[in-house]
Amino acid sequence: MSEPFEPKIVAFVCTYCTYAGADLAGTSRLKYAPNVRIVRLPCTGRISPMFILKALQKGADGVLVSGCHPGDCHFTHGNYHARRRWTVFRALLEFTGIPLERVKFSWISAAEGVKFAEFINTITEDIRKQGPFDQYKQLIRDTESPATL
Amino acid sequence: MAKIGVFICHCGENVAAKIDCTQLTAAIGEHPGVAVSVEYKYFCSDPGQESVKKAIREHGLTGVVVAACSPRMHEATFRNACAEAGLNPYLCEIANIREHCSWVHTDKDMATIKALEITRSLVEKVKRNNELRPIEVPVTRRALVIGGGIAGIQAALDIANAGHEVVLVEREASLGGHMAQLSETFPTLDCSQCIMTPRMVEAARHPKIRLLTYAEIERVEGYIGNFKVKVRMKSRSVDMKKCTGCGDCMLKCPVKKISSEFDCGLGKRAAIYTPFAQSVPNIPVIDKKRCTYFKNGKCQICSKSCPINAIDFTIEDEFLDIEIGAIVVATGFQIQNTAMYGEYGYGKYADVITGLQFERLASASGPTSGKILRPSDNSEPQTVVFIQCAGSRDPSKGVRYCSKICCMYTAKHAMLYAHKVHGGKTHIFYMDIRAGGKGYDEFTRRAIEEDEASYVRGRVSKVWQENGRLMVRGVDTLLGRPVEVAADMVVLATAIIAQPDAKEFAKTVGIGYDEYGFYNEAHLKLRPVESSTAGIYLAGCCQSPKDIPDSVAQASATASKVLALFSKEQLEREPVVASNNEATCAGCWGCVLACPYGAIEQKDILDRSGRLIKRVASVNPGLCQGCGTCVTFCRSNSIDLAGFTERQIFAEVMGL
Amino acid sequence: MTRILFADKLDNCLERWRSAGISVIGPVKKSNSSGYSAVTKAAEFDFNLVLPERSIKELFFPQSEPLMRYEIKKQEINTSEFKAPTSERIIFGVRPCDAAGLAIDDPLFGWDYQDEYWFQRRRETVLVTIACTKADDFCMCTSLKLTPDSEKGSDILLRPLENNSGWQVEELTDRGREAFKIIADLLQESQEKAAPTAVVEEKFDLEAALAWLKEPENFESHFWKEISMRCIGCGSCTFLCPTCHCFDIQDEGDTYSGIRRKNWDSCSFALFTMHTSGHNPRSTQSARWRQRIMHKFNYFPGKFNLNSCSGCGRCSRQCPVDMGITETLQELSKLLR
Amino acid sequence: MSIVEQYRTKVKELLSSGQVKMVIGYGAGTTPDRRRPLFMRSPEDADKMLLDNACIANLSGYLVSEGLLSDEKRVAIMLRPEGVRSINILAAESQLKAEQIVIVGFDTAGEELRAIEGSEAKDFCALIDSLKESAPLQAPDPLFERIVQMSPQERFNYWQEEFSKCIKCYACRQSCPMCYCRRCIVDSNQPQWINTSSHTLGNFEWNIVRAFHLAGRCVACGNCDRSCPVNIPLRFINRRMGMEVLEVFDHFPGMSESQEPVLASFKKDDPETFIL
Amino acid sequence: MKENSINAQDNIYKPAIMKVVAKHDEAPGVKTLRIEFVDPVEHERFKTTYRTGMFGLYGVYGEGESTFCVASPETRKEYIECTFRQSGRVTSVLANAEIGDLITYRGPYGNRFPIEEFYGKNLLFIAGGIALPPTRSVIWSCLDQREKFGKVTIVYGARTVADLVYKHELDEWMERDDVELVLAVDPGGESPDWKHKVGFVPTVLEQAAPSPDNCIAVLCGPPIMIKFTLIALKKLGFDEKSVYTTLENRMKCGVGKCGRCNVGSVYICKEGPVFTADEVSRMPAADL
Repeated sequence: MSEPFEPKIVAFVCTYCTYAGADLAGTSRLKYAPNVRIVRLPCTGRISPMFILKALQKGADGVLVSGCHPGDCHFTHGNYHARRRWTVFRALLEFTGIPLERVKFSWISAAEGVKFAEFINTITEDIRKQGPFDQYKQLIRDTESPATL
Repeated sequence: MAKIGVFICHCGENVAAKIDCTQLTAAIGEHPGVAVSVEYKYFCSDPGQESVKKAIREHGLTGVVVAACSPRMHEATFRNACAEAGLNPYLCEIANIREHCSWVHTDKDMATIKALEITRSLVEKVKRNNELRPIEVPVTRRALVIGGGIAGIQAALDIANAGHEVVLVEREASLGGHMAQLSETFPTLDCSQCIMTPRMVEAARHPKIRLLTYAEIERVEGYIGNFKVKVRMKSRSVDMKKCTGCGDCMLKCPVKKISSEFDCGLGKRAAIYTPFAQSVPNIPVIDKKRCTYFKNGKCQICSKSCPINAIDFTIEDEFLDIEIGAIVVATGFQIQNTAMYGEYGYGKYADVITGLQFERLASASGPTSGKILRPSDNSEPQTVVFIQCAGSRDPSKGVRYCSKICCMYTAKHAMLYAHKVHGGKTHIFYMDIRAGGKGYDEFTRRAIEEDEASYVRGRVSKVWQENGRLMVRGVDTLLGRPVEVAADMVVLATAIIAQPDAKEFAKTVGIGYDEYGFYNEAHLKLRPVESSTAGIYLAGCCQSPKDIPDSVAQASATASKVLALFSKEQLEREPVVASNNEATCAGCWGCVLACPYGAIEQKDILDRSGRLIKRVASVNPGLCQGCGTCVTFCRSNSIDLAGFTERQIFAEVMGL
Repeated sequence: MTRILFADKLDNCLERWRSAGISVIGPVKKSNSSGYSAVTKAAEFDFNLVLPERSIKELFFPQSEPLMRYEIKKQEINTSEFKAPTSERIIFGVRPCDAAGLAIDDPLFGWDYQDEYWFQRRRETVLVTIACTKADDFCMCTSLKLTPDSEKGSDILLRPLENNSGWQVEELTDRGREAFKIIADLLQESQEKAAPTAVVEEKFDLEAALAWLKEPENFESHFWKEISMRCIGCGSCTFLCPTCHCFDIQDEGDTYSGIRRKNWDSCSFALFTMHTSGHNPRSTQSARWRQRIMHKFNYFPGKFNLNSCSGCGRCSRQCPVDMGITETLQELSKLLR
Repeated sequence: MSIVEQYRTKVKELLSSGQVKMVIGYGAGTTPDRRRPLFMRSPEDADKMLLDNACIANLSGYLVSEGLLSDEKRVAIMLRPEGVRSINILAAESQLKAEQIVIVGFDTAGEELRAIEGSEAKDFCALIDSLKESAPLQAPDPLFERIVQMSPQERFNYWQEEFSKCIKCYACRQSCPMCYCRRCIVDSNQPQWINTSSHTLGNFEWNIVRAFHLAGRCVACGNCDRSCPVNIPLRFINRRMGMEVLEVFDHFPGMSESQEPVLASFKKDDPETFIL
Repeated sequence: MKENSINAQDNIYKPAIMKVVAKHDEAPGVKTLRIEFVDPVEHERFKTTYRTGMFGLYGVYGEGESTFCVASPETRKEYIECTFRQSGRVTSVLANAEIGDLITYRGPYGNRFPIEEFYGKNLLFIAGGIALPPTRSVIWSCLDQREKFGKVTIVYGARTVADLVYKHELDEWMERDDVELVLAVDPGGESPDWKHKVGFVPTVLEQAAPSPDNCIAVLCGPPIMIKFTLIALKKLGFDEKSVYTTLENRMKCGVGKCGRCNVGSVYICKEGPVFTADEVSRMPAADL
């Protein structure tokens, strides 16, 4: 019972900055929480809100979206588009009661291995504090239960 | 519905120490669709790759997942191996269980579970990977070199000498860059101008090189092999075709007391001028901000004095559109303004100068014709203090990095001074002497031993004026005591910084830059002269501080990259590009607006009688760079990105 | 003298049935929407509704029914089936048109192949219908040759008393009798009069409409385009209809485990009949609306001798653009004259 | 002459002169309080036309029905100001040409029916500008305010309850003028991003994605909300999206046909306080 | 959930699990799978019910089910063969099936070709492109009891040579003395070594001019081909009642409940998929 809750976190990252930043965290042998699973995409511009919803459906307690700092996008402005999209999507999540603590956004460059490691630790702790996303998981469980009427 | 091979690499102990590879191999082997699952010490080794190939052939694999290091390391390796075994290379994915797992986690159980989930999700992805074939695009075999310093000139000459057209663009009125300003060069002490000017002339006269000076890059569009570049030819107000470079105008110009940029403010020039005497081309420009005519509408003395009427005040900026196949960026550097060190008194005391100003003083063609004279009173300084790292390696006020060349040029300055002012004394405050390079350490030893440069290890805390002399207070950390020197001149080894407009320019060209504004190479070790944008290469100090030999070497390296690109008429490009489902496209054009590359065009769908049925989006695979921004924008899910399709990502997430 | 169930005894009835292991469902309005939902206290019933917005269909044919769970292993597929609940239940306060709607769909779900998800629920359910004393502008049972106190499909028919204090009880089937045996002592003999049933005006000439629909040449009549011009192609009429039974079968889950479900589908949707080739036999909204009308009033009667409509009027009542069966049949029954 | 009379005359003239091939307006519905879309093709049809406070549906979605505008002939339509904004968005997204649409404008704001001058979308720019100015001043809806005040958990519960009612009839989508896609994302099954089942999870996904696709495009005409057979307060989600794009990006959808879609454009200094 | 489960035969939506035992590439995007029942009880049920012309729902859990005919004849019931074009979600996955993979099958459903009524008659099979599979089921059902029928003629055409399916069987039929096979490709679809006819099926059929006397025609193909071939058959003197064809429509249940496969009042899944041309002519054309 007293096992600490291990949140499941899915990260959608661009390959040029944050993925490389995570690589740097690795080559620097920084240590961070093992709760995050990275999905590599070419650019933050490719990261659709659908991914976030599906990660939640797959049982994620938290989702992280990360890419290049403004101006650094390998594709020049994929991250600017993404930023607008996220602004709106966040408002939507908030309004429908999906806690924003569970869906985080960040800019992490290829040079920011330390930031990546620290960020994963912080977000993992934050979500650990939040606990499992029971409300959403209940919806998922409901789909798996037999008809009651 | 698939036969996937999973290859789990121990990477020696790098993976195996933190991940139970045997357990992982067994667990993933139980996953539906996994036909073979094996572990091995080093899959990237030859025998490792051979075993992957063998498995592909033996089991008729339809996909491969290598669980190993980052795909940024060995994706290409394993994709090649797959191709050699007859499997389309894009049916291979890399699960990063080293950088993203074994190296960063301490709990073996948790790491093993994570590795399994990472691998499983990529197995699910690879099941949905499609065979992709490289896209062939035509290559315009004409290079653009941006920057007419030594790096740019070298790159241009190398490419031109191989027989390809080069457009060399320099924003100043003359080629030369910083190297033209230098007096002698280390470690040989040969005259900079003597080796530089012939190269400038060679570049200017080369039949394959089109030289555009006093010109700037306005816009870069397109993609590797097919760039469209707009160049702004700033108006010189001098007809380049007519001007013979006689220089009468410069002599006649009444505005003569303009501080010369080339001489770092130590000399003067006119409002119509060439940057320096050996300018290439030797054609003056009118400094419109200073010219009396442009300011007040009166004067025109230069025009009247010109024997061939080459001066034309009505010339406007012109724009050239040039088709380019490859771009070499060699935009160089600036030196940091050291005024932020109030304690050094730069800008306050005339005799506190920068290293580059010292170069001008020491240069035979400089304002003092090579005599070392104090700017304040034109007297010969008897004691000179050199302060190294005046900006470099100083996170608090300057820059964090080492500017790399200052140790060497300071030693050179001490030597030049010793050679010119016999009996003069030099004191050099330094942090470390970094003299790595062929003949470099010998050079600094010579400065100390033969030319009696006095090296003091320590920083200078203050420079002030006292009785017409500059008092330098520092500390000798080796002796552990404060030092005070009375000097006649203080020379600061200022930091090399990126051009002030480097970031803006990077965005114009479409390349990445680091926090300092130096341009990012695609890979620091393995692709040091390529930018992350295909077809754009980096030479010289725009990438990082470096000395002349390094700049020249890098320039030649970019030339070899360009020549490799130009060696074929067609270029094979990564097929990771978007494509549109025309049947479901609603034609809202959001993707067209969202595409950073203008790669999406409108396409009319006509019926047999030529009547317009509907308009849909159509992706030009030659322009598409594969960012996928359009895919996310598309509300009807009509556009998709090969290699990262919606199906693949869906499966990847669902496989986690 | 008739047997009366007084409203104040309803809570006792609920208690009795609950003790007998029977759950009770009835018309309920909550979250701004009405339908048939589980009820534990009599106060939760809303008998004032002319008709709950959502039909009784969802209690027998849920909008999303899990059929089976699958788990794909490397060399085997494990499946386990879901079954309709086996518990007995009483739906109290059914409207006659809803009860009739269920009876209409029975032959369809039993046509050669028995859909146990439907019949299991039908077997376990007692329908206690309350005759209508109110109707609105959309009610059209009489046009379908049914009445506001139709017995079709019901096990018990209740007639509201004039003073609204209870209902006269008419036991129609053995199943109904069984269910009411449990509460027999709570019923009272009384002479209280039943309130008059609602007057529902006959809105169209059904026979004329059916005759028109049977004529093959009318299949391609211009009428269909005209009448369906404002149809926006949503599925609300079909989903609210007590007799519309079309469904889709979908797998949901991740790549190696999930659930196969039977979901409501609608002939209004373009995708409904779309081939993967892109060919769509019913590619226009008018073709889809024609299918809906034809199916209900031509094909279905041809197969089962029943019109697939019980006259509840939900299709018109809830239509965002004020269409519906009433208007269409009204218009086409005029065409013959 | 009443506005109805005035507009009947106008419709007759438009049709009899051949200026338009059709006028889309309102006619009597099944009950006295209902209006239904009316497609007028001959001048006589205008007699069936009604115009009053009950005419609230935004009819602009009919303009993009397949084939209606492909013959380049003009079509007239009766629109309230938000309907004109819809036309602007449809034009901006290349679904129609604004000059092909003749607008018969009216408004019922303030309970009083009034005609609005102008015949093409561009004639309404000043009006729409003023709508943008007054948008933040709209009287708050008590329920909306209550939802905003809720804790995330309460909000989730609120929407869970609301969405659990959803029967996936897609009336919200079909009635929305902005939902013109040939294939809706929910109908795309490779992959099936949105569960088509109408269990609460699938309903949650559908409603979130629907709202997201309308972010910066919704003109708050209320068609979806009114169409919902189970009365889910969809207008609130759309309003929240509208507030966000207005406050953060100063975007008011449907200002003109040259307005850039808010999510397909960007500014380098867009706010990003939430990005860590 | 165990206590909730009901007997397999009770649940009309529960498919049988099948193992892929062979696969074959027929044409670009067209594959044939041979599948076998894993459960002998299911297999027995199939053996007792399957007659040529029936169809089934082939599926993959997680993707769904797709409807197409059983391409193997009623004379060979040890397995099921199906041939399909990779187009939708399910067929895309089925196309990637490997030998040993498990898929699902629900059926056989629908009516059949009344082969007994063909006894003693001449048979004319006409097929176009990917529509050969249903015809092939009848062809083999007849060829496997060849003595019961008169003359057998097969006219098969495809857009291009590559689009011809069952190429190995075409070779076999070509070599048989008791079968007359007429092969054709559309103009422009021929390869340099193409030795057979070039032309559209109706034209080729008219040239072949089979006699309508005591002859049953089985015609399968895309709607446009059917339309013109029927005209050709009429010209040749065939009666619509002796021309059989199969129809297909999108289906979900296969058992007459899901409500989408009807053409007019006719449910393809239960009253079809086999119809005479006469029956088809009485269906509303606009609904096809």
